Amino acid sequence: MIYNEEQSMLRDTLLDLLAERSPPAALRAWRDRDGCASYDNDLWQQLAELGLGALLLPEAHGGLGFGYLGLGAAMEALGRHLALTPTVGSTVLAGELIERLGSDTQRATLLPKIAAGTVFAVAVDEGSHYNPAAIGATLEDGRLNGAKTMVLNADLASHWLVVANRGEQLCVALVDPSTSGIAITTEQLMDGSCVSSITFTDVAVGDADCLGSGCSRQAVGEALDIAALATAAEQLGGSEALLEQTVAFLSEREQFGVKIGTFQALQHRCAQLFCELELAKSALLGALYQLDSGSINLASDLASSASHAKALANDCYVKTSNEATQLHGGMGVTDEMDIGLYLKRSRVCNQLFGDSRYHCDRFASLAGF
Amino acid sequence: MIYNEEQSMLRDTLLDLLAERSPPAALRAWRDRDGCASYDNDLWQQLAELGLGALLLPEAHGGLGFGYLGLGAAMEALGRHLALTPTVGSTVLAGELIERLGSDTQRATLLPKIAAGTVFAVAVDEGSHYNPAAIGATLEDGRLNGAKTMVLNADLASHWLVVANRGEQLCVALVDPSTSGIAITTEQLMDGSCVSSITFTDVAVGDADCLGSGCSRQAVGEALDIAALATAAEQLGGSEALLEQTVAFLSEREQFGVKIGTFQALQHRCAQLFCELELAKSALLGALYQLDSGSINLASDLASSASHAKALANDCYVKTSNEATQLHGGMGVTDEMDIGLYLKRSRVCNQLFGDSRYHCDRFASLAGF
Amino acid sequence: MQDYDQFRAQTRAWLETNCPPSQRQPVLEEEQIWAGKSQHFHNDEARQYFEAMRDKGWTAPDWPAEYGGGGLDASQTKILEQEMARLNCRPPLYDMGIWMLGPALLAYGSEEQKREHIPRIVRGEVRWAQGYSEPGAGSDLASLKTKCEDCGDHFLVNGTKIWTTKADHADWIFCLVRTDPTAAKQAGISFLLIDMHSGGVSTAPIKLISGASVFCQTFFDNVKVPKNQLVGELNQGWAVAKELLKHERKLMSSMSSMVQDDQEGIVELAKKHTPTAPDGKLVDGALRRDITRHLMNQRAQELLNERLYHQAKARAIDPRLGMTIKHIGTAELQRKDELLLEILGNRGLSWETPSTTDNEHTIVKNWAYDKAHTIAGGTSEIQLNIIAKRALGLPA
Amino acid sequence: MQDYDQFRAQTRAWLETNCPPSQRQPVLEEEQIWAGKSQHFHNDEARQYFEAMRDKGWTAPDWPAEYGGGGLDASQTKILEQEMARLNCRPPLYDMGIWMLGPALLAYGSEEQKREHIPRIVRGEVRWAQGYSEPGAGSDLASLKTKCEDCGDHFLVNGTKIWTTKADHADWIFCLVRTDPTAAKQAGISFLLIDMHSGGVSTAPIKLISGASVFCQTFFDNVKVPKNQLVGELNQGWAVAKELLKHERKLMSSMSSMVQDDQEGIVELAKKHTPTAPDGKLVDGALRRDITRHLMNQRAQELLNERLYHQAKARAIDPRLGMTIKHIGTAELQRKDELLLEILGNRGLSWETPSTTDNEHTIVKNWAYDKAHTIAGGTSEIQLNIIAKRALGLPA
Repeated sequence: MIYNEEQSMLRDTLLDLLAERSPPAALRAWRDRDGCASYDNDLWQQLAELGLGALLLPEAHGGLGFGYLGLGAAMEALGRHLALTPTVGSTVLAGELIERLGSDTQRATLLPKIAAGTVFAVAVDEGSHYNPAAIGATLEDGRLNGAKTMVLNADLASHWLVVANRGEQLCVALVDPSTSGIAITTEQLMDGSCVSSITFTDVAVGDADCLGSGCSRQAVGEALDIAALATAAEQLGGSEALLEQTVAFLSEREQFGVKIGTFQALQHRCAQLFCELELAKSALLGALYQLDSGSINLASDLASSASHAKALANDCYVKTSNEATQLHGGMGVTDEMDIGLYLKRSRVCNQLFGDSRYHCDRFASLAGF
Repeated sequence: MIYNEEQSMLRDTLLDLLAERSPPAALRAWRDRDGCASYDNDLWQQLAELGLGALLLPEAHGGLGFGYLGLGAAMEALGRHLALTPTVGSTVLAGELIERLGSDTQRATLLPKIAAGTVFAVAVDEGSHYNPAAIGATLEDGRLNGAKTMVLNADLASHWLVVANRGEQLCVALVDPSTSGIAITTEQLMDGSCVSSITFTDVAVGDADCLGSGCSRQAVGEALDIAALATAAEQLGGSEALLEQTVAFLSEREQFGVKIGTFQALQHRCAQLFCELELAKSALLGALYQLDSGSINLASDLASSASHAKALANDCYVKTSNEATQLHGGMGVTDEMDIGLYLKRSRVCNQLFGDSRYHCDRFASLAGF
Repeated sequence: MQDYDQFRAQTRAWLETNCPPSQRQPVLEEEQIWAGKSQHFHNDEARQYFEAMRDKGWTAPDWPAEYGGGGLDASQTKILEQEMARLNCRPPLYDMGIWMLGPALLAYGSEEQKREHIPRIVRGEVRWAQGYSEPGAGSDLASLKTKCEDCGDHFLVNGTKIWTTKADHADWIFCLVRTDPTAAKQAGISFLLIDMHSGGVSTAPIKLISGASVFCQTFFDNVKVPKNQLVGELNQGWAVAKELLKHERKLMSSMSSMVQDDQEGIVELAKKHTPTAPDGKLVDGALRRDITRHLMNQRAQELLNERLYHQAKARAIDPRLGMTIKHIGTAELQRKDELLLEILGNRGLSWETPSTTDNEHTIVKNWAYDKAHTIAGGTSEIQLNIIAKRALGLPA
Repeated sequence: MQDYDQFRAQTRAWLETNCPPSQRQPVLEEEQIWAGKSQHFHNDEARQYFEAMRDKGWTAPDWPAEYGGGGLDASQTKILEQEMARLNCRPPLYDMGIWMLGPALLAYGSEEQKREHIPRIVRGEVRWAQGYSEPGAGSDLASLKTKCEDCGDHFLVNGTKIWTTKADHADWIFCLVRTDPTAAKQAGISFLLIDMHSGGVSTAPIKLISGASVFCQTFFDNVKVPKNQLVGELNQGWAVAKELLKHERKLMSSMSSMVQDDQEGIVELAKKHTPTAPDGKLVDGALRRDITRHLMNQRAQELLNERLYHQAKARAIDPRLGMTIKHIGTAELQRKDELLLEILGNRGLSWETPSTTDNEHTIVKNWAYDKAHTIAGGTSEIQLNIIAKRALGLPA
């Protein structure tokens, strides 16, 4: 449940690079420029060179084998700096799906691409609330139909993976974005990130273009849970950065002739945030450690652990960002400070891969009550 | 929404009498003595002389017409001093049922008794959670059968009113406690108060022994809602007393060379309690005022207003008693201080006439969602 | 009493004649009639209504007639308000001069100052801004540093003010400035009126997390101010300020109640975006309780206000109650915003994008904007301090 | 390593022989073997087990053999603990002397003091109590006032100590006393051992909101104490105290984890007392979420402890984490107690009445008793102060 030397070094290297190349304020500029794109490709190329595409993959397929704790370390760094990257959408989600479902040929062909930084997008969500159990898209007679929302980095990805029903089974179809019958809209969210809505109308998909054969339901569930854990790591990186910035502000700002950080009510609120942050980190690190040590029952425990970690990370980031805004006083509500960027990012992360209502409900159902 | 002169005077008179005759500490002695009884009859006789039996009744039946705000004023005083009395069970619950349901003869016979301080008991509850919609007791062919719990002051009452199903309708049966077929157990609760469990096995009840004729469902609901409001007033009296005692303690106790009441974190917690207390009081006073002014729709608004006021009063008393215990430090958890008496009383009041889960659920249902 | 009945009848008749239909609807932000050089009217009826009210002095009905005010007594003023409310008449003029400076000038200003400024405020010829907070002086307003030096025939002002609402459209600004840097904090502050068109005054808009805002930062760079623009005695400005602050806090709470949202109710929104059972109940029991809690708190707030009204009527005001209003109201508003955002789910993440509905757009913008409510006009922390010390009497 | 394997084998064999079956079950409170004059054994096996352990010095396995301790090194001690845990062996002796005073005496005591007290502690002949807090000195322990005057050939002690656990059964008490009333707070405190049988010592039990308790108030009325019972230097008692306080806080958290509730789980209780749907889900969605939240927090706490264990193993301890444990654990415990009470409804209101089940009785008593957990051993407020200042570095 602690980072090893390589994982710590990965995080520190990323933090150094991002501090120079993409500090939190870069998100403001990215948001305010014309047009919209889900990530900065130049930055991604640099990050991919550091291995962000290859974190989880086996070495045979160009991976670096940082393990899931390594994924957590990387996402924590990205979260601290509010960096928009295709790590969750491509490295994690597409990578895990191909690794778990792909035929030997598919794995040998596609995984090295992901490892090298080629960007994939995975389309699952369809409604206004995350609910992967309710997939309406269909693949019948070689035709894909349906509408997807909240698709990460679809605007720039060269390969799409689309989750759809094929008869009684769930399948993951590999789709070329340039196929006819596809309409895509990419819009900016409140934090400056972009997601796409895609409709598929009789899009031709060959049988060989599905990942593996048989039902993909469990593998899709596992990949989504791992994406939820990656998002939780980003959220806790953001929360930690916010708490540090808030403590620094309180330690510096004077009113009534004293540092406002001496006021006990504010001290207790910060202390409470720290406790909640460490609890949420413990839930996350526990899940990542279990995944790495292979001691987790993928069919049952992973879902419960992921719901646990994501629910606590959601609440931690939402609460920390609210408190940070308030504790920064007037400055906190200006766009000049970075606090507002974290505030908005926290709400987007909150919805990605399930909000706390979803995860609490699932956690309880899995626990049988 | 404010007490008039008579109502204020009633409260102040009660406070003076109770301060001398039955301060909070008297509850400790009452709890610790041998045997158990739901109230101190000597005290009740004194209170009845002040009119506590006659608060709500019309003057024609010996009532004093203090109105519902007057009831609130009285209950507030009782709550502040943790006085155990049959006011809610007899004056309010039995009084309202007889007033609303009784035939002219029944009203003329029974109401003056209540006004004079004769104690009645009303048996409604049957399960571990308040749920007046689920009555199992039956009155068929002149025989009453069923089991009741949480009956207030049944151990000492000379008259019982029992809510039971008669065919499709609900009725309220007047039962003499000495009738055969009755088994009663009276047990002390955590706060020192007593409630009774009663089983009725083929107890003979004549048709003339029911209040009025026709279905009593709405009237029972109204009487219970008014009892809930009376309990809320007791709860808020208790909360207010606790907050005052806590502020006094914090203003006196020194640690680290200063009054601990100067610590901002404690100040903010007290201020928050004050806000919640005043909100809950507003909900309660709003409901009582509406009842007095006749501007409430009894069939719909009363239930919603009662749920509103009781839920907020529940939460206020529970939270205030927890905070008061904590803020009193080591002394707060000793039986020497009165804080623990309030803490336990708060939990009993919390269940009487519905906890917040019940009332939130009902409030939402009434609001159509 | 006869006179008042007559006054009511006349007022009602006058309003019915002079308040055109378009001015009897809830006012939209862009249709508010502000004072000053950049005054504009969204239609002719608005101009007619404004001019008619202005000419009667009813832009400031209870100010003395000799300075252009309406000259009404307290009862007449109340009657006018009631009659305006009855017809839904819009406020005829928006200005910090009307709301805040006027009462202070009438109380503390010299005869010359009243004659110079009050009539122009009443007539809406000058738009006023307020210069109190500074980047280093927020909750601790008395630590303000904007320097005001006595240069013999004029004052010289240097410094900056923040949160100066609409200062970029203002003609004048009333400011707290430090005139004695050696005195104890509150003792070295004066209250000064400054012409925004003076050399050395500039403004910069403040962008909030919710986007563009009405707030500015205002800079004073060697600004010369005539000495007759000092209100009250030198170094006695804190008294004037405290008077005004009362008006500000009242204003803040009435402003936020003025922004009546004609949004979909939270229950309807939840039914639209989350599953419901056949009986209309929300399936998500936890969400259902969260909404219930919010509605209960909101209703309790309304009843708290009603209680204050009853107390006022009976002349038995509990001064502690008023101290709770701002904190309670702003905290609950933020809880509501968070709930609305949760209910919208993914649709609550958009920011001015084509696929967002107006209602969704409003919810998201309000969510961001309302974060300022627990800060502006006295932070929640200051409110809690006040409650603890003044309402509860905890030691300082 | 060979030696340790051998030690393990021998220890295992010895325990299997000398720890009788009844001493291998979870210990009930009334079966705990306490030290001192009122020592008693609930059965013969308990006595045999205690005496066997005592004679090996394993009541204090890592204390030096010369004072009667077990003389084991750290690895051997660990092995003994592991083997005892493997067999579920009960602790052979309960005493504040074993837990707290012993280590301090070994570190700070004079040779004479060690020879006088340590062997008797090891052998369970003396029961010790702790005298730290006073009615006026709780969170601010250093403000303690119990007066200790130097009367030439003895000290004279006057004052009172509170929360002296089981002092009414103790033979001796270790106390913090004020020896220099003129010095700065911490600088005037000494650490003194007092025979409870001395003239002028008396105790009174403290009744808690949960009922009778193990706590007492202890009074010192002109108690004469020989001067050789001063531990460490005069006026240097605070250093000894700080050392001991560490043990106390560790003890508090291990004590609360020792009270393993074999209660019904909260989920089972909710299913028993509130409605469930055919699929086993709780019908009350709000209750279901509240339970979920509690279970999530509880699980996160377990993982926080596991994380600390991993950090310790890797010798990379983040000292800030440990500061959070007490506050987090006690707050969550209280939330759980409140939830259990709510679930029981009316049945959660009873207090030792015939119709209450044991489980219900335990829930209600725990609810009341656990209110003390956020106070004893450092209040939650003090814990939050510590986190703010030491973990986060906020200014003092």
